[in-house]
Amino acid sequence: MKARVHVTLKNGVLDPQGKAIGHSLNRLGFPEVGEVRQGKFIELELAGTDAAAARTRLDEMCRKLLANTVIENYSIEILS
Amino acid sequence: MKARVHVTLKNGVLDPQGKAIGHSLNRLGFPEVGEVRQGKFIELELAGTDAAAARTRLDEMCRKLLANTVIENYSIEILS
Amino acid sequence: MSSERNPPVKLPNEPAITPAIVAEHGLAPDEYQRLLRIMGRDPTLVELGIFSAMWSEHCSYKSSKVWLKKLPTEAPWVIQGPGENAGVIDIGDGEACVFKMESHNHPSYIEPYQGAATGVGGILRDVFTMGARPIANLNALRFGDPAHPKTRHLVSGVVAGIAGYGNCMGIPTVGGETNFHAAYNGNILVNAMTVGVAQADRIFYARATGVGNPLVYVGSKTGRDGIHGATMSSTEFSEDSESKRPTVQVGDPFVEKLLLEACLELMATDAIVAIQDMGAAGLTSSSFEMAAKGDLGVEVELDRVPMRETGMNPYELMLSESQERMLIVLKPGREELARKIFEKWELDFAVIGRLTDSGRMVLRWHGDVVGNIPIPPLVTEAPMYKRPWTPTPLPAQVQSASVSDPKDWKASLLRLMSCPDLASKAWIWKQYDHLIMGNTAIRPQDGDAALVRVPGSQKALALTSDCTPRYVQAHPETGGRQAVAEAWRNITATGALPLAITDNMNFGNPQKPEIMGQFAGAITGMAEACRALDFPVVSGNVSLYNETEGRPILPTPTIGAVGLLQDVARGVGARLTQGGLALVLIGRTTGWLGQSLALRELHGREDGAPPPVDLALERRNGDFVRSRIAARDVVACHDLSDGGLLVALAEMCVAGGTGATIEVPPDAAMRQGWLYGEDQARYLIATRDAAPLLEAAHAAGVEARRIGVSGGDTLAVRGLLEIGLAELRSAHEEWLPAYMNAAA
Amino acid sequence: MKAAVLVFPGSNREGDIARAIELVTARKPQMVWHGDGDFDAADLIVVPGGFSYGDYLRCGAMAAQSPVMAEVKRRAARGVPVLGVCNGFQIITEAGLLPGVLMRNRQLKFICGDVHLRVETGQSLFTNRYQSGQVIRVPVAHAEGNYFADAETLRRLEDRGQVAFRYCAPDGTRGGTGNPNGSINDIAGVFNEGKTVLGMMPHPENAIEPLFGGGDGRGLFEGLVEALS
Ligand SMILES: Nc1ncnc2c1ncn2[C@@H]1O[C@H](COP(=O)(O)OP(=O)(O)O)[C@@H](O)[C@H]1O
Ligand SMILES: [Mg+2]
Repeated sequence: MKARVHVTLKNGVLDPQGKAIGHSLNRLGFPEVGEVRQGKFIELELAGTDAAAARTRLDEMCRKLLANTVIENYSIEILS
Repeated sequence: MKARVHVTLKNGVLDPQGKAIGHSLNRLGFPEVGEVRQGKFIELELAGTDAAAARTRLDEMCRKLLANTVIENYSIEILS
Repeated sequence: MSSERNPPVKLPNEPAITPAIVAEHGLAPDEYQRLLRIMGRDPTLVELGIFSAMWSEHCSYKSSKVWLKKLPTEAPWVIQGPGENAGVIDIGDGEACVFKMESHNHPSYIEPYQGAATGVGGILRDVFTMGARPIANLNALRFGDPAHPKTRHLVSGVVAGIAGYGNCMGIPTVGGETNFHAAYNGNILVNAMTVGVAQADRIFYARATGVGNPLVYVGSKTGRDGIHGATMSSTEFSEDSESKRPTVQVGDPFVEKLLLEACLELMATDAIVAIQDMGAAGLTSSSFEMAAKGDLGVEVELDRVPMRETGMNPYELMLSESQERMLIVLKPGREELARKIFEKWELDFAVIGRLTDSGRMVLRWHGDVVGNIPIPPLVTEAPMYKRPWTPTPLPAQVQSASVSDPKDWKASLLRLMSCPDLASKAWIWKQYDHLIMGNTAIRPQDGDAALVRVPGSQKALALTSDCTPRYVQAHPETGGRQAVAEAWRNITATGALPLAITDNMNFGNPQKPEIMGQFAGAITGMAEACRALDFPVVSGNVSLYNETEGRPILPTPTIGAVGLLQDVARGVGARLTQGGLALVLIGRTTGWLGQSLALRELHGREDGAPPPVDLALERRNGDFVRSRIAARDVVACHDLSDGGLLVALAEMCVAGGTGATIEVPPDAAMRQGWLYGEDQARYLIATRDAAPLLEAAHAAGVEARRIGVSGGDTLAVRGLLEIGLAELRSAHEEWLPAYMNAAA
Repeated sequence: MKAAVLVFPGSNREGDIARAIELVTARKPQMVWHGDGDFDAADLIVVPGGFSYGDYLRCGAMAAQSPVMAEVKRRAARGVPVLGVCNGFQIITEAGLLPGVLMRNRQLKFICGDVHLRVETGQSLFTNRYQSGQVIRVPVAHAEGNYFADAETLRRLEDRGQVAFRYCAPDGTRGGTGNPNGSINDIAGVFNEGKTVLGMMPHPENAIEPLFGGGDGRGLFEGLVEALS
């Protein structure tokens, strides 16, 4: 099974990388770019076939390691 | 308009982060996790309403800044 | 015994060897004929790949070898000269210093971050392979014209890559140099140097011994990275080199840190017979060199190599340049001990073969022999060229009369201090952890060489890298001499005794006689300087074909140098931190403006003969300066190089936050030449009392003269200029950050 | 004082801090491998700097989940003092021993060099050798030292005097170019509520000898010895 986790900064948390990217884009000749936020995503190969069970496990992985829930939100997709 | 760009390492390119994350998950009690790849995504607010034009511009932004096309692939989504 | 009688099996889908495939592998037709003679049959693809890698310029030094032999490599303190992974010198108390410099030019141009990062990773491995713990890194960088559209991106990526790798490894990056010139527009130079310390009687070498001993693979898994990197770095660039991109390797400094610790842990046992990192041409060159050095054969079971991807074949495994891997020959029966150590550090470990007495490299793939090459002829019959060369004539001397004084002296100094070559490189070295390990006594910009304490002792190593490519371009022999002399001087200026150098010869296409002439000239000059200064070459690296569309780089023989100071507390820097000190100029000043930065930056001219290098004078003046530092007569010292006297003084003032006032002597032939000329063998010293220093100089037959005094918060040349330190500092420090932050 | 210094894969300043402790206490600290969930009793637990697990994913995140950190949390709860420096600060923050997070530096670059710090309070195990308001000079070396906490947390930190050090100019003026990474409220180090846990980005262990960057960091170790012996 394949799954994908998206991790994003919570609203209100300053995103220095996103801000810098936005700045750079403006300077590079893309004035149309407004706010930019950067996040990460993680693709995982998982043994097993039970999507619901996998989702529970992934949720645990996110809370334990993949996201810092103090400042980040996460979302889980099962791809196949 | 809102757009989202996903940037991933090309196939075959070593992903040290993904490797370390996979390892950690295994150690933390998630033996079902196989290969892990990490990528980033960037959400952008864009002025304008022409989705096709935006896509062209985003493509340019990716090649110029957002992705390192030597080792990374990118994909563009227009969200709204 | 496997022999010629067992021709290898062909793999499914293996292409026939056509002239096109041979050419793709960079083998000239006569080189291929030589291969056929050695093999006595057509090679398989993997065999062809091995020949191609081993006979590439990068691995075989076929164009440069005849010249490199001219460099002096011996001295009583040299433990290991060129030919091993790194050079080794004795630094007393049973300790040795292990160091080397290596280029990663082409990869860094294609992918600056990863190219530079893996360059650092590679040179670190060269040093810790020998049993040394790295204690310092340096980097010598040459970029194109700042106005060139690619330059900013390259600077940013290269610096981040060096920082990313070195910082994670926990090795301080303590020095380097950074130049800009249009000749590097399509071909930047990234030369990285690592310095390590080992016990002198615990050095590890690559020479394999002991038939039957196991061959062990450790580190990261093998992927399809950089296949044919060695061949790529041995050919010229063309516009379509962008299509060679998949050969880029990605570094994993975290794994390298584990590999370093694991290797040092294993080295502390007595399990190792020989060890060699997998650098250019990966498994091929490492296994080949270990066997060749021991006059042995080797059998490798390629299917046992840890693989990162599925479907990899013998060709890919032999030629992959995946990073963070080592090959070790163990003593018999030590496999489990070694395995435990590598598994503790979470690294791959596999016994992949053994040494044989066949003198052949036999490659097996799931039991079948897929390659079988005799080792000695591949080494002894490797192509070696004495390529035709034409010497570069010495250009005419610049006539002083043809260079008018600047209209505005103050503006001229500000202009020089903020020009790309002289502007502060703090934006770069602040991204490097230069303090970790707690041994950095002289930091970047605070002295001519970095001063790094040898862990656990009072001793310190003085480290620098130097080359003035515009001098080498104008007259290679003088330039080669000057590069060595400046490195020697920079070490001397801290009070340390210069001991040995590593060199990184960056040149254009050696098949052009004028390029080969630059190479020959530079080597000749370097060799003279090394001899005159007792400064042998103990390691080095050659990077040729640094050309784009036929336009070569400036010839750049970078010199990395190491010196020793017995007591770190006796070292001096170049910072002027107090008023009331006498400023004494050591050495002879003629006002040489040819090839000077002043000529280029203030007059737009890049011509003339470079300043001559009188090696006897260098030696006399340097030995004198070192003796006065040892006698505690010197508060601060700076060698004079780019920009001459006034720039050196301005650097001392800015670094130390104290001003100075000097006077142009009435007998100076020409004020501009006196202030900005680049005569060699000179130092500027700050001392509490000039009299004894001048007296000692006189006694030693060294020219010395008091030119001014420190103090205040301006830099003044009586009657010509006065600049506030704050203004001077901004001019010096703002250029690079402003350039890097500007829109592309 | 008996100190334990944790070692994770990728730690690289454990030697620096062990040497600082040894210089001040004349006693080598115990080095504790990350896999060891149990280690000898110690008066002080140090989580050193470096790039544990390569700083991949988030700095300190993987190390925070190691067996040794579970034990550190148990001991910290019993009041055993914990000092986290740089990556160690990131690790103990990820482990929940301190509030807030360390984000990418404002300029997105690794930064190495001396900074000035204002000691916010001389009243703690860690800072008793300094005066409140004293300015000290120590180096930083990090890419993720930009301290952030939400408004509520920040207010609590400030109200309870949990800010240990702030970046400042040489004369003690807060902020401006003295803040090298964009940290909120110029925060360079924070305590837990009981002031038994300190996390800080700067490296006092690299400021213990005048010839090598000055001696302003030495007081922190001397103060600990005094408090814990
Ligand atoms: N790429 C770099 N990495 C680290 N330090 C650098 C780099 N480039 C320049 N520096 C430092 O900046 C200072 C000035 O460099 P340079 O003008 O080449 O010195 P010098 O003329 O004394 O040889 C030196 O301390 C040098 O180590
Ligand atoms: Mg110099």
